[in-house]
Amino acid sequence: MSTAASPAKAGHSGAEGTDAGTTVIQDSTCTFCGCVCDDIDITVKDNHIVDAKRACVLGKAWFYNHHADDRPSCLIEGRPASVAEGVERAARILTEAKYPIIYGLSDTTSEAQRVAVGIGDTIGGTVDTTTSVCHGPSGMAFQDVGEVTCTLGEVANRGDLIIFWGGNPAESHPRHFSKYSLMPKGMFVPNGRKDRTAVGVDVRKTKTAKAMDLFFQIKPRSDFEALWTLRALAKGIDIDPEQVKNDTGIELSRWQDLMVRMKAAKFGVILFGMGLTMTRGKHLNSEALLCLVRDMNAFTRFVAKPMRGHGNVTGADNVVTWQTGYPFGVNMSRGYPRFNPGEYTTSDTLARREADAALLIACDPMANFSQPAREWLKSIPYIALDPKDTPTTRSATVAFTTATYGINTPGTVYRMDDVPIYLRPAFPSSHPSDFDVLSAIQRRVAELKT
Amino acid sequence: MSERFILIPGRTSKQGCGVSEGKFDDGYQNEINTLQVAPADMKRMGLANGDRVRVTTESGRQIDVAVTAATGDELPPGLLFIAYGDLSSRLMDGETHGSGMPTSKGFDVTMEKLG
Amino acid sequence: MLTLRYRGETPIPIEVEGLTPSAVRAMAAGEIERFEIFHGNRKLPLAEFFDVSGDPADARLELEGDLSGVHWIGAQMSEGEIHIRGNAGRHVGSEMSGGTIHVHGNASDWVGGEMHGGLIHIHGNAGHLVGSAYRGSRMGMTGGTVLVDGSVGNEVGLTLRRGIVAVGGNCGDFVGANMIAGTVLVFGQSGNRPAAGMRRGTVGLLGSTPPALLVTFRKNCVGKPLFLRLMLAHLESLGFTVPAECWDADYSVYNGDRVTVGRGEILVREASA
Amino acid sequence: MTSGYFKIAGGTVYDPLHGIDGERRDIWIRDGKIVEPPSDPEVRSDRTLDASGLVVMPGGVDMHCHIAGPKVNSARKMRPEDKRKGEKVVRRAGTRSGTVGSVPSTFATGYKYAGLGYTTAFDAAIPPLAARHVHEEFEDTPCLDKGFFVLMGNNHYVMQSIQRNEPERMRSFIAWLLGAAKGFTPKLVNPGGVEVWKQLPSGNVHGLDETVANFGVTPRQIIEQVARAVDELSLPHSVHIHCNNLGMPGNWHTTLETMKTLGDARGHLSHIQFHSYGGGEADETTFNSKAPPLVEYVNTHPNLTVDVGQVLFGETTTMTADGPLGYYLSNAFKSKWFSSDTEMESGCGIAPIEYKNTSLVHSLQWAIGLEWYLLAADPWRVVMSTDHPNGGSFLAYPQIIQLLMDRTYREDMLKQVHPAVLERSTLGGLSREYSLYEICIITRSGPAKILGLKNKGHLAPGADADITIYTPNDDKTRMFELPRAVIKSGVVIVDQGEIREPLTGKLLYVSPEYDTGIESDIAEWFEKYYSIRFRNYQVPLDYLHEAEEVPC
Repeated sequence: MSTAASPAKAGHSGAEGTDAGTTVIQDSTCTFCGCVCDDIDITVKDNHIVDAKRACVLGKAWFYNHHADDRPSCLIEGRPASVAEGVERAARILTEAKYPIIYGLSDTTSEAQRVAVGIGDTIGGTVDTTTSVCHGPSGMAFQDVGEVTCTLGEVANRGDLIIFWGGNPAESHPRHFSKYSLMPKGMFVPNGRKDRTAVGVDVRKTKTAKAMDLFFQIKPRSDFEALWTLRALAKGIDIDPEQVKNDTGIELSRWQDLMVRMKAAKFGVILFGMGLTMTRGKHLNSEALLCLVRDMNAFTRFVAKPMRGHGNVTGADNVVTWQTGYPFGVNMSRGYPRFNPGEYTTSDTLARREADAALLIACDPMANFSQPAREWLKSIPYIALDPKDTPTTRSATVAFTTATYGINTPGTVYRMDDVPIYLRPAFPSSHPSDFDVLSAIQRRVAELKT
Repeated sequence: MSERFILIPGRTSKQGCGVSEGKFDDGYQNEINTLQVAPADMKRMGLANGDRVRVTTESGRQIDVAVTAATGDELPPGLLFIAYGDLSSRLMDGETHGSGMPTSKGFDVTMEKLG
Repeated sequence: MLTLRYRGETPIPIEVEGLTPSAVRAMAAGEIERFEIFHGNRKLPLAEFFDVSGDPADARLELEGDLSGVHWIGAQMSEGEIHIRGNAGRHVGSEMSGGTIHVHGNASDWVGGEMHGGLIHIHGNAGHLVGSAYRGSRMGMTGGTVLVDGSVGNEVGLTLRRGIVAVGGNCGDFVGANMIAGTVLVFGQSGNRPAAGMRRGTVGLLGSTPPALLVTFRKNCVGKPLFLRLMLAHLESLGFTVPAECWDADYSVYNGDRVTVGRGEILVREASA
Repeated sequence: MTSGYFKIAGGTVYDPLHGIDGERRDIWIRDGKIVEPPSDPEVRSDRTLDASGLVVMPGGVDMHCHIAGPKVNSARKMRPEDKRKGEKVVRRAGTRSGTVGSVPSTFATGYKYAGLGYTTAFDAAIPPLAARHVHEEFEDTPCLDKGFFVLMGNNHYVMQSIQRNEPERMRSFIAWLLGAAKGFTPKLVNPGGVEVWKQLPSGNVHGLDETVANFGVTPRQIIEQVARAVDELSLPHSVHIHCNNLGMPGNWHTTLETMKTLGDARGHLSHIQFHSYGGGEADETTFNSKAPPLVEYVNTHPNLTVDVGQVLFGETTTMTADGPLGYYLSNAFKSKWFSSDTEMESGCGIAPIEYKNTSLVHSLQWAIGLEWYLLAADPWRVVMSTDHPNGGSFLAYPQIIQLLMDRTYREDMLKQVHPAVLERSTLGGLSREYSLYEICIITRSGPAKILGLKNKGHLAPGADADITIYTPNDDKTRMFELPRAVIKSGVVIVDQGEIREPLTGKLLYVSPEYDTGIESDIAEWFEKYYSIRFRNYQVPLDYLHEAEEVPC
């Protein structure tokens, strides 16, 4: 049986010469958000990162706050234990469970994700990722109508009309503007920002909105109506101006002006956020946007891209898909993969009190999930892997403190546009990696199952 | 007396930094435990920064939280904002409408000033 | 008649896919007790959770108890009758091609998902995606009838290709979204964005207060469509209660969804004068 | 004490590379390789598989399929319905579960290929920016040795080198890029056309001499110069070409021009069936087969090889690096559409489709594929493929074999397709039946030779011990869909259709030499236009799982 390669074997030395006990690693990768900036020069001094050149405010917080801490690598019911004891307890919980769930995975390497899906297969569990409460609805929309998209370099080299819809990258993806979408001087937009028109659509006048040339402050929860208005205009259908104003809070004439610009653009881009996926309408909001972008390709080139949040959430989608055929919310209790969002997704299996054990990797449902889901999770045995102390690790039956991917461990991550990028660790950790812990659990559950 | 609002939880860079700095540190805790209110709404409801309010959803979920005036015109009147975290989660229902995604933005809520 | 009394109390999903009248009608009681069902990831004999009595020869199954945690009841069934005396779980009558299912209680999500024929009558409420397509499918329900006396959730009749879905109570958002053809009638109130993306077919919103329609639907005419009277009579003949005020009311006909083919129609009941 | 030998005894052996046509022989295996029988007659094998009465062939080699990488995985993501209704692969001790449909999950892909007796497969279209993704998926695709072709037909650096008339620079770049991605050979997909697609709505090139805007080069120049560079680098395989105008009526002119443009350079034309159409501008009424003249040209030009890209009736998923083609297909079939453009390198289009035997076009596509097999004079230069999953799934290979070996079966099927096929193709008049020897050539020995894999496709000492053992059967579909045993690197991985020991399999790659002086120039260009850093682009050896460099 094929097991994931140990990232360790594939470690690239990124060290670029040391002096006075400091090491500089060039073109290191920040895995905090979906931008996955791989141009960070980090300076390490006795296992602390003292400088992270080109990192944004989120990236600096990421690099400066993941130093080796002295918490125990494993806690069982809050008491320090050896990793081996933790692995044994974890394996027993998972193999005894009748409806175990494996969840999270968006902040770890794809090498670790591959092992986690293998565990789910062996125990007949349900594997889900944070995608289901992020852009899962966009993934469902993709399954209904498809998606026209591209890598971020295409946006940088060609994009002349950039629309940010229902997201606030200025705060959630701070370098997206400068690195990919607005500022870069690209092959067909040599003057960078001057050659691009930036449009914002949101219900709040956010930092992002203020960086736009045009801003459409729509009525809350009217994204679908706004997108439908644009689809109608793209097709040249006459629609009632009063209803448009009423539905969207924006004059029809402004939507018409936007459509003129969209058709005149050479390469249009819509980057959309969770304002669509988390608001009433959810996947059908995303579907409306993907349909609009497809429609636009009858007139010019147009692409869409969901702004993915976590450093390797895109890798989680890819790994779960290539191993099971489905991107998230995959149930294997019958011995083969099944997919059905709303049935096998974690918010549901917890809120409906179906799950009887959980393996949580690099995620914090105890902070982010609905109240009913959190209450049920608290009542079942679960295992948590995280470099940090979180509400989830604090209530875990078995909590592993793991090394931080990209800072302590090498491996592969996938940027929001599916581009795979390799990680160069800065310094070793006293804690095991997610890959190591999960591999040990996989070996043990395989033994217990046979 | 209570008024109707629409509440939007979301990411902020402070909350994002807090995730790395530590979720039990003050920076993160302050960020996720503060409700942003449009200045006009603050004025009308006689609210000052730091005052506490009670927010209740249609399904009866409830939090008590301190308010602060949203900067400039970031929030239109009638809209509330809070950074993702424990409090915003307390207001979420388990229902995902067959999508896997609980409605997590754009809650209909009522807000009343506390004593 | 074969009677299966459910005694389970587990929150873990019980899955009884394949337990159809045609599958069990030739079985001896012992075989039926050994019929394999799933308790989460564990394969178990049916008798672990059900008391079995009676004779399946007439292809009639009675399920008793609160089966809201029991899923795939009547999935793929092609003939016979299933009566559920109590609540039912997810995927009732999924992909069924014939026969009849009655749920004398509430049913969860995906009632009649991608069904091809037969009749499902939910006498209580049902969940989301009644008579709908599963994610990614080119078309949803392709035939048969789903009747729900109570209320239902979102995306009723999603990508419906053929057949009838009738809801006595209210429905959630996106009723009849992406419909290709067929008929969905809602006698209570409707949620937002009805029939979004519909290509052909009919969505009847027959409640007292007409819902807001999308800007891409256009009013065509007002009248008393004969087709609707025939449809209402048909529903009554199936044991579905049609509110009196629906028979002689005027109906506005809206065409759409014009962002797609635009050959569909939404019927909205006008307040009776 | 053990001798380390594994013997396959007394089988009816087919080894066309050495002219062996169904002779009763023993095959000795040691350390994963086929070896000479031990000189000492006393030496016994540790294990002997009695193959008397069974057919023994080298393991199958699929030289053109789509089984890994961003395109394939996007198709998996987009089509849950395809897998929900399809066969399920259930987890067993030692094997993983999976889904099948038209685009199987990785483990299922490996098991299913092995189940048909295939032990080597090459993915035909990988953007090098996604190379790491492919290497990860390959490691989760067991039972097969694997490699991939690197998309270069719309690569900006390649086009700029041609525009500046700097063939040495382009040759060095090609060598560098193959090494950087750990790929196998350059792949040209609609050369030039995909870049135009990126620039214009429904953009494309429609002939070999249209100029690609902003780059000032023509498809003809790209084909000519990349083919020459590949020969100069003496890569094991030739340039691998997906011609312009795929699927368009009348496209045979473009295909013939492409063949002529190659001159005496080596060239492999993939899924040739899709490029053998007569008829006028998108006019279905004139659509017809132009296989015969193209076959005639290939017959008389030994530098050319083809794989067929056979179409089979039913639902499947089309996936291509040919962006404009994906848009065309999704509109023609009114299906969902995925498109993704890769910076500096390539495009990608995916659309679900259904081939119907009631459709004239689909019936002709089916017939044209068969014409190619049945008209080709030299089986060593025509390879069996469905361009999986574009013409159909690789799971249809046994059916194709029966269509080629069993004339009656073929004629029965011909009766069920659109009648006009009889006037518009020569299939009705073709009575040829393939022999097992010829089947062995077009499914293993031929593709191995074309790929330049000296250790594959034959059974002489030194070859990898990849061997498939079939039970003879007049029903060729049955015979080839359920091998008696499949041996990979000397290990029995499939026994009576059951997966036994699913080895991971190795990556086959090349690393041709080049003038390293060019790297600074590449780096400068790269940092200017790519969205990742040059330093993070190249795939180092230590990233790979089991790997074998194929010498140039």
